[in-house]
Amino acid sequence: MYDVKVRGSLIEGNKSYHQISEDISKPVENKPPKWWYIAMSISTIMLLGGIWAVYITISEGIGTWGLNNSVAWGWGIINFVWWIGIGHAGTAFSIFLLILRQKWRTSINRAAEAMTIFAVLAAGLFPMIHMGRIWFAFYIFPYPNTRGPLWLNFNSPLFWDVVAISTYLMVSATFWYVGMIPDFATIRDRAKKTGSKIREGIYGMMSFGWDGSTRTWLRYETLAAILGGLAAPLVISVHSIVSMDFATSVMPGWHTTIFPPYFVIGAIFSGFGMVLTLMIIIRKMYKFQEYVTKDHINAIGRILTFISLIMGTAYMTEIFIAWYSGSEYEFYTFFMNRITGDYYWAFYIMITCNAIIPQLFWFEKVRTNITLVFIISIFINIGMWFERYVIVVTSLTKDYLPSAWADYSPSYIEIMFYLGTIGLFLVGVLGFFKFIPMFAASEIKGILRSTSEKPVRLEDN
Amino acid sequence: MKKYWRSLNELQGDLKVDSDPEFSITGINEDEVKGTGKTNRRDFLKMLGFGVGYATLAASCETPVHKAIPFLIKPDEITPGIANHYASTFFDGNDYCSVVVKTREGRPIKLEGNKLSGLTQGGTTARVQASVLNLYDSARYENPTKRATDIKWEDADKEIIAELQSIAEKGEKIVIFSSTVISPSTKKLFADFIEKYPSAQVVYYDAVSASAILDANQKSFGKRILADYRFDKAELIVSFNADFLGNWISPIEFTKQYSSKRKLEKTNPGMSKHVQFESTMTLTGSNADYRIPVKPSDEGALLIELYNKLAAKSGKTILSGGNAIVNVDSLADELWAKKGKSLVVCGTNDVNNQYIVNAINQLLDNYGKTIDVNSPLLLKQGNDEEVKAIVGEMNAGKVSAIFFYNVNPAYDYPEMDEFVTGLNKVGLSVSFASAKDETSKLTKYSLPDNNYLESWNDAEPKVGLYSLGQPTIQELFNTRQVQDSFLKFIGAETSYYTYLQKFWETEIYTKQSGLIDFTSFWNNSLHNGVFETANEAATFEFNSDGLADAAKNVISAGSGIELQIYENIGIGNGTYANNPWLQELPDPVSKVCWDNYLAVSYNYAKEKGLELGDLVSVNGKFELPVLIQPGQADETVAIAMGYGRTNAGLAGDNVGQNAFALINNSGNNKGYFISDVKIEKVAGNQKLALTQEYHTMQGRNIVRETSLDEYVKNPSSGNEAHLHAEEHSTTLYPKPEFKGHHWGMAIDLNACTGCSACVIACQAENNVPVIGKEEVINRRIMHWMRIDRYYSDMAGNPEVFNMPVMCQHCDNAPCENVCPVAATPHSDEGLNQMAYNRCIGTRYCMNNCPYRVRRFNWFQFTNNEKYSFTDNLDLSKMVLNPDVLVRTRGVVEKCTLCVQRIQEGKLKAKKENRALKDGEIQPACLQSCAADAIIFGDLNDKESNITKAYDNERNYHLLEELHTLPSVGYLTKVKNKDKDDFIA
Amino acid sequence: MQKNIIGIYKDETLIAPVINQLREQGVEVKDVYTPFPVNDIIEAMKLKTNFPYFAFAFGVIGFSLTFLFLYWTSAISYPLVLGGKPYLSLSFVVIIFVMVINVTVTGSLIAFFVREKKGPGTKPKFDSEDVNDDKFVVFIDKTAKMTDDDSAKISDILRSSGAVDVKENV
Amino acid sequence: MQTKLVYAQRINKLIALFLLLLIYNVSDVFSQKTPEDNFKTCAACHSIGEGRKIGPDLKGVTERRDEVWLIKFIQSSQTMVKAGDAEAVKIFDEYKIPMPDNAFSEEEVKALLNYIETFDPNAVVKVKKTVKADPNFLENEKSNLPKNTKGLFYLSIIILVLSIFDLTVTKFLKKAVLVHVTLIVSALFVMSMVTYQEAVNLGRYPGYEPDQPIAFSHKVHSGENQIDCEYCHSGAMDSKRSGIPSANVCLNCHNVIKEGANTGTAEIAKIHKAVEEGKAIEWVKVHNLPDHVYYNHAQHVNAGQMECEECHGDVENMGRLQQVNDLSMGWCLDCHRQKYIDIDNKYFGNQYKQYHDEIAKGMRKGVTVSEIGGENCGKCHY
Repeated sequence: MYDVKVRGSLIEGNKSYHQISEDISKPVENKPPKWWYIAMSISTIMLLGGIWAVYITISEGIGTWGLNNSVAWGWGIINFVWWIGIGHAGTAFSIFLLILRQKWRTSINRAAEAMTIFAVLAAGLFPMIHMGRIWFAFYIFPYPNTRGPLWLNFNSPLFWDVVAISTYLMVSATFWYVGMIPDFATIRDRAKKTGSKIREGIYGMMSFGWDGSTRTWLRYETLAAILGGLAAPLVISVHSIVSMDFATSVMPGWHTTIFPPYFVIGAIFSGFGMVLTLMIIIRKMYKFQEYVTKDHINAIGRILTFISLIMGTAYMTEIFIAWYSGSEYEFYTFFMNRITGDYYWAFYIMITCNAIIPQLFWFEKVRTNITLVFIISIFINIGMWFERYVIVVTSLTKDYLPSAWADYSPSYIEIMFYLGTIGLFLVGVLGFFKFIPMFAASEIKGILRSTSEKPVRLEDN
Repeated sequence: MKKYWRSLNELQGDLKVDSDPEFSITGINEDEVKGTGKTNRRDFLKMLGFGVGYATLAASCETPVHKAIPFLIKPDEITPGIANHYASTFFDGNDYCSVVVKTREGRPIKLEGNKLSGLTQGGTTARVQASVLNLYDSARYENPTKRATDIKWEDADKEIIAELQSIAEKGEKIVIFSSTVISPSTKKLFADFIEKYPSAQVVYYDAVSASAILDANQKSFGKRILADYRFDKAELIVSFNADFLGNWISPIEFTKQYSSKRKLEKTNPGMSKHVQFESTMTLTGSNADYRIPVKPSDEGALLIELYNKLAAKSGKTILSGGNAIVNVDSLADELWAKKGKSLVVCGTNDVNNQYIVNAINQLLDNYGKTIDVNSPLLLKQGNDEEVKAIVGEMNAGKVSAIFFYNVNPAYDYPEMDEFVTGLNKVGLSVSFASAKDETSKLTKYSLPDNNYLESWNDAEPKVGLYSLGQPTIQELFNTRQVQDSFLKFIGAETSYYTYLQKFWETEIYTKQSGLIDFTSFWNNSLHNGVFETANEAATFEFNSDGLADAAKNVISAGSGIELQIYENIGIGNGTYANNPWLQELPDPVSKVCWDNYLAVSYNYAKEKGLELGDLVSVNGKFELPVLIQPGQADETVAIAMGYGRTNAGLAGDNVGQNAFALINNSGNNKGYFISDVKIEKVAGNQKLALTQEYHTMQGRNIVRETSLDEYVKNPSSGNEAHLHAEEHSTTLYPKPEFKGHHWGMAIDLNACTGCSACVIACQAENNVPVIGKEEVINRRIMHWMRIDRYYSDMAGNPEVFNMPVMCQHCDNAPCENVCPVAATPHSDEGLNQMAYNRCIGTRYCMNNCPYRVRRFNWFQFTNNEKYSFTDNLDLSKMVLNPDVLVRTRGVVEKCTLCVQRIQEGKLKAKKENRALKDGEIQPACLQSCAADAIIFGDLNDKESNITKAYDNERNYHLLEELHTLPSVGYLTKVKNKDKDDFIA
Repeated sequence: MQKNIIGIYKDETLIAPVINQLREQGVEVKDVYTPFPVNDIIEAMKLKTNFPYFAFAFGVIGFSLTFLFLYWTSAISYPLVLGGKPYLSLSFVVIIFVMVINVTVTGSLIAFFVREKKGPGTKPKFDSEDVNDDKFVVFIDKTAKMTDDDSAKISDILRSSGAVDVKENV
Repeated sequence: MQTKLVYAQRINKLIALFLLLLIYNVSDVFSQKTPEDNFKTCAACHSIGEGRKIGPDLKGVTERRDEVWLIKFIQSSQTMVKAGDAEAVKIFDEYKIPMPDNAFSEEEVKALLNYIETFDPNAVVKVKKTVKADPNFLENEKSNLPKNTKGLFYLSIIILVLSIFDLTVTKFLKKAVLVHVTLIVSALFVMSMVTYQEAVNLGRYPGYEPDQPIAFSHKVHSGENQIDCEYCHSGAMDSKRSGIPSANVCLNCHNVIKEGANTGTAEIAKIHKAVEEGKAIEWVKVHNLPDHVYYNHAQHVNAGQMECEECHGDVENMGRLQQVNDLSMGWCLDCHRQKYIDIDNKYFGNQYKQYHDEIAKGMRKGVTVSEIGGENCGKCHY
């Protein structure tokens, strides 16, 4: 049985079931606050900027980016991996905690999964726009054709990416949506009471005619279990596959067996970072302290401490192997072009943000100081971006033949595009704030009895 | 395409004025229908042959209409789709090369070396390879003009002849201001002209002059000749500032000879030893076994020193004035030991130095052995003194008519301002420049000459060695070849073609006895392109009287910073400034393109705090960016000539600065170095277009080298890593096997001089686009074949290693694995294929290629105003090779080992129902190589040269430890160098 | 017109005993509508599902289809030599793995909605009474042979067990 | 110059060849062997009383020359020329074009001469009348255009809309959700199939038969007159392009034949006009491959020993030339996978040992193109 003493209480303010429905449905039913409009317009502008950058890229050519013959992948792929990493948190979060029967997931997984969806969407854009001839992008699908038929190279990690990421998007989307159905039903019923036809119509449509029948609940639970059980290995495989984009190639600094686990952990790390950022915002902006309690933050903090230790170890291992392997190319990449050399700053930003700063979470005080946690979570996001920057850029700029070494710096088009995807992400998230119940009400109700010290209050007053 | 053909149909109208039926372009006439008419491959309308004009409406879903325009009358020798080859001759007043012109549907698209020539033996240079693009140069004059307004040929002729006659009557001076002419018939024509107008005089003017050598030989032998050097006979080559592999006199010939002596066969390994004294790092210097940086002004003293050392040995009188900047004792000993098997050359245009060099060679009695004075070269005939005199007379108003043939003094004469003022005083000035240049802008008349691919011509590059040039295309524009103009001036009715034939009939046909009638002799020499006769030996007496004075007058102890003005590989003396291929050809040593720069030594840069690209002003004349050139002698700087053209055209205008302005013209001979140069750092930094930014091998064994005696001891010395890799090569998968052919290539790093002819040849063959300075700076150069150049260290006087790198066609290609759409699979013949139309441009393959040989079309380089160098204008598009696809934006491309040539060769064999011969298929790079450094063939053929090369202990593969199993091998570089440098 | 008896509760913990109690009376509870899954109720109702077997079947299908497709395309239909690898290379494992998950998930989803006859816009079989908010509803068929006092008895049991409200004949 | 001579000789050869062809295509009349029929052969070059054509006017030839000489000459003019018969050489020099040998017996020649002697011009006119013009001689009976499936597409759209509408609103079909679903699904299926087909056919034009500047009929030339493809498309054997005949090739025959059965003089005149004006004839290209495909006729026709028909279809019976196959990559590869190469070509002698052995052992019938790399990209794309 759940022990409140250890984890602390997950829902405060001695809620009643009805109260929970009330709280969670409110943002959907009321007009959004002023800050929401401001945020929305800002992120829309960013999004438009991104669209413009994409237009330029497609009409003029990839040459508008800062790439060259030696560094053929730049920000495009860095951001792709970064976003995918973030995209991992959501599902990883809800799934692993679901499997581990961690009850405190309930008030976070909805938001985390929403984040996943938008992050993966943003991520998916990069490899697409990154193509030289995007108008032939459909070549990448193995469809029957009259060229022989000419199929694909199924050994190519890029094709693995396509399969894995589309599957991942599909699975997490369904997982997310299935989770929302009962809450839609709640909103539908409430709408019926208040008599707002439109909302009733829409959410009625979306709730798939949900009635809390126990039979349905049984199957529903089973389905959730299956999805979870399948999504767990998927999450791991997807980022392993992304890592194989690098690991299966011959470039020094890429061609290592440590990459899959290292990337998966990294992904979860960045993901949790972003979850923190997001949850703290929700908590603050929507006054949800009672659902996202200090103890939630605390729990995430503990996990991050551990993961950041793993990250640190991974970095150390890489560097050690680079020396121990005796491969002069590996050695050069790590010692002359990461630890020292033109890109040392990126390397040290990475180390500091990922391996050192999170160590502050050892202290209870830090873990429970929301502002601090927020700042650190931002640092983690930055650090993880730089990790990808270090991996991609340093290996490509100086690889095997010094004659071909070339430096790399992004063009403003690339930067615009990146900001654009951030805009896309924010628009998505804000939309989520407005139109979708931010917590899995039914699940919270489910754990209410077992996770609060006081007995559940059944009478509303 | 369609537009282009149309434009030529329009052209047809203008060309009707050409009355000569031989060149008639007005379709055909009745008797041609019956087949009795004259056929001529030069008939342009016919050339327009089966050019499938695409009037495609691809955008709409309508069936695009493709027009197929057949010949009106198909000439017998042309089959649409099959290339014709015509032997011809390339000579631009500077370089000579006997070439074979490859034409498709009547368009010359590629030049190849003519193996039959005894002089060039099938070798070419970058400039020769690129010259085909000049034919389609948009800067060419399209009509004769008078004061920049078009004029009819007839009128021009009438006016000019009238003026000439009046001038001749007055007995005023007429000058033919010409570059070196090696065409005997043209010389005859000049003679005829002088006969007609006795007051006429021909002056030979070389922008890059060898006048001093001629003068020196005058002094030493009483003959103003240019001896032919035999680097293939010399075992010890000592060169003072002579870039004989790059630009000096006859680079192709010398490269052939040199590399033949540098190649190693396992039985009795031996190679020549090469010592180079020079101030700036030239291509030749970079290949030397010993390279000693010296100031230009020290050269004289050094020569005297060397002479004295040798004189002492032979008991001759010692000269005064020697001083040992460098200790040359052991060099002298070695030379003495190699008496008659050594060769000392000097590239400095100073008669005293040259005289002493002659004396040294005389002491070593190299004459008749390694120096052939019997059948001298005729490639440089310029006489600096005469030229100076003429310019003087021009200013004095003594010259009333002047004709410029193949020269551009307004740009490259040292005191160009003085020249221009002089020119303005001349009443009748005519320029025959075929393309825009500075001089023709100033002359009264401009009577554009044909491109050499449109003209008849003959040449005698070396006494007794003749070659013919024939037109391979009808004049593109309303131009007329110079000789025809002169024939008009002397009132002759014949065309130069007949004149030429008559000349050969009388002069040259008589020299031979093999063929009984002239027609067959003519056809034969036309077919071969060359004709050689033995010429009787003459006696030469060396006259050493002047030596003492020479020693006295030798320039020594120059002061301050000394500036060397040198010729670079691509642009040369500036004639080709408007050739985008050459502009984008990275300099073999500095790897800079699209610019000239001030090369400074490492120490100088350190003390003056100069960085790469910092702008400095040179003598206050102009500003140039700085390049730190390892191997540059201290207290010296260098600038390449040929840049800073102002009226060259789209590509050539205002690229770099004109270094000719600095040449010292005070002496009898142009001095290509000057002392006391003022160099001030000015504000600003100009990015140089470098194709290689890291210059050392970082201790990786990329280019593997050994020394000769090491090699003799152990053939695989320096190549141990190969053995190691072979032993430790293991794989999960079965080794790929090839049932049919398995193409492979090997490159002998010892033979390769890095002259970069292959780079341009590849560009011409494979329609590689030119992308311009900006994109080169962005490190996006498109060359399929690049030549990596590594210094042993960045400071002081490093050793230099050249390594041509193209796609290695790995059997375990990393690029193939990662392409999601399988756009680059492996062929059954071991080629790494690239299907452009399948590529979606993920660029994963580029990332994963450890050799970085894959190129991406970052922009649309075709039909794009922004890249209007080669593939934008209809005219310049005519040079494209129809067998190779022009790549679109967003696809990756790379070396294909000239798969189109492979397929062609295979098909030829099949058609003739025979097996493929080894060496029958020649990729463009191999064909163009003057050093024969590249070997190509079938690795499954156990007899083939490539297999032999692979069995050679020197053979290794680039980055073989990655187990990519490349199909390109490299043979280790062997330097003929002792452990302890025998020169201080 | 089918008649039913419903008992409305506010405390889910009371329901499981009622179900058992009713079963002793020989009355089977047809269904219980709750705002969130309550395991005790599920156990009490003795509900089972064979959903996992479906999932497994889908998995097997996914595996075989993917493998056959990959093998056919790259070894039979148009074999290409890529990087000196054999036509049937190990790396297919990756794609197969992911595709198995893909097919299984899709399959299970479809199975779920088909089985539940739910889809966009379908009307709930039973709504109102705030079952999606905070009410728990025990739902009992009033079968034909069921007399009025039977139903009355049932209502009593419900009431006595703490139902806030009991409705008949809805 | 040398080339001139070669050229002249070639033209003569061509014309001679053409004449021989004429003989062959009237070979059917040899059965009757009436002098009138035999004279058709001569009529190609000779007229009687209508002046000089390629050969001299034969009016009164029997007076001009003695019979024995004539017989010899008609049977084989060239042998006489070679033999150096003064007369023969003189004629040959005058007319340049050699008169082909005729397989006539002495009797036939005598009869022929007799026919010439007693020749009545109207007879010829009669002959001409017998040939009747066919107004739509250019039309092909069979079209290879892909089926137009647009109608089907619209139909299925209607079905889709209707069934959805009925399902949601009208409920015309009660309790028949399955019917609706099946309708919707099948409609969607059809639509997607049609779309796919249309997409596939983008840029492919099977059945393409454009109008040409000259109403040229392959049926007439290669069908009825049995002219060999490579006589006009001479490039096919040794070039990547089979080539469209240049005007002079047309003229080899149409110098003589100035009038066609179907179009009269109108069309043939165009050739002469083009030649006189020196303007090339702009034919419309029928078989177009994309730029990125390298196709070589010699490889297929010469080395691969393929027949033209295998790709170009039954040209002999086409009026206006028509593209038969879709020329898609798949179409190429199908052939590459089935067709056996000419393994006996000495070129393969020192390679593919394994295949040679297997054939020797009888383990395989032949080697397909794809087995020697016929599926490699680099074979057609570079």
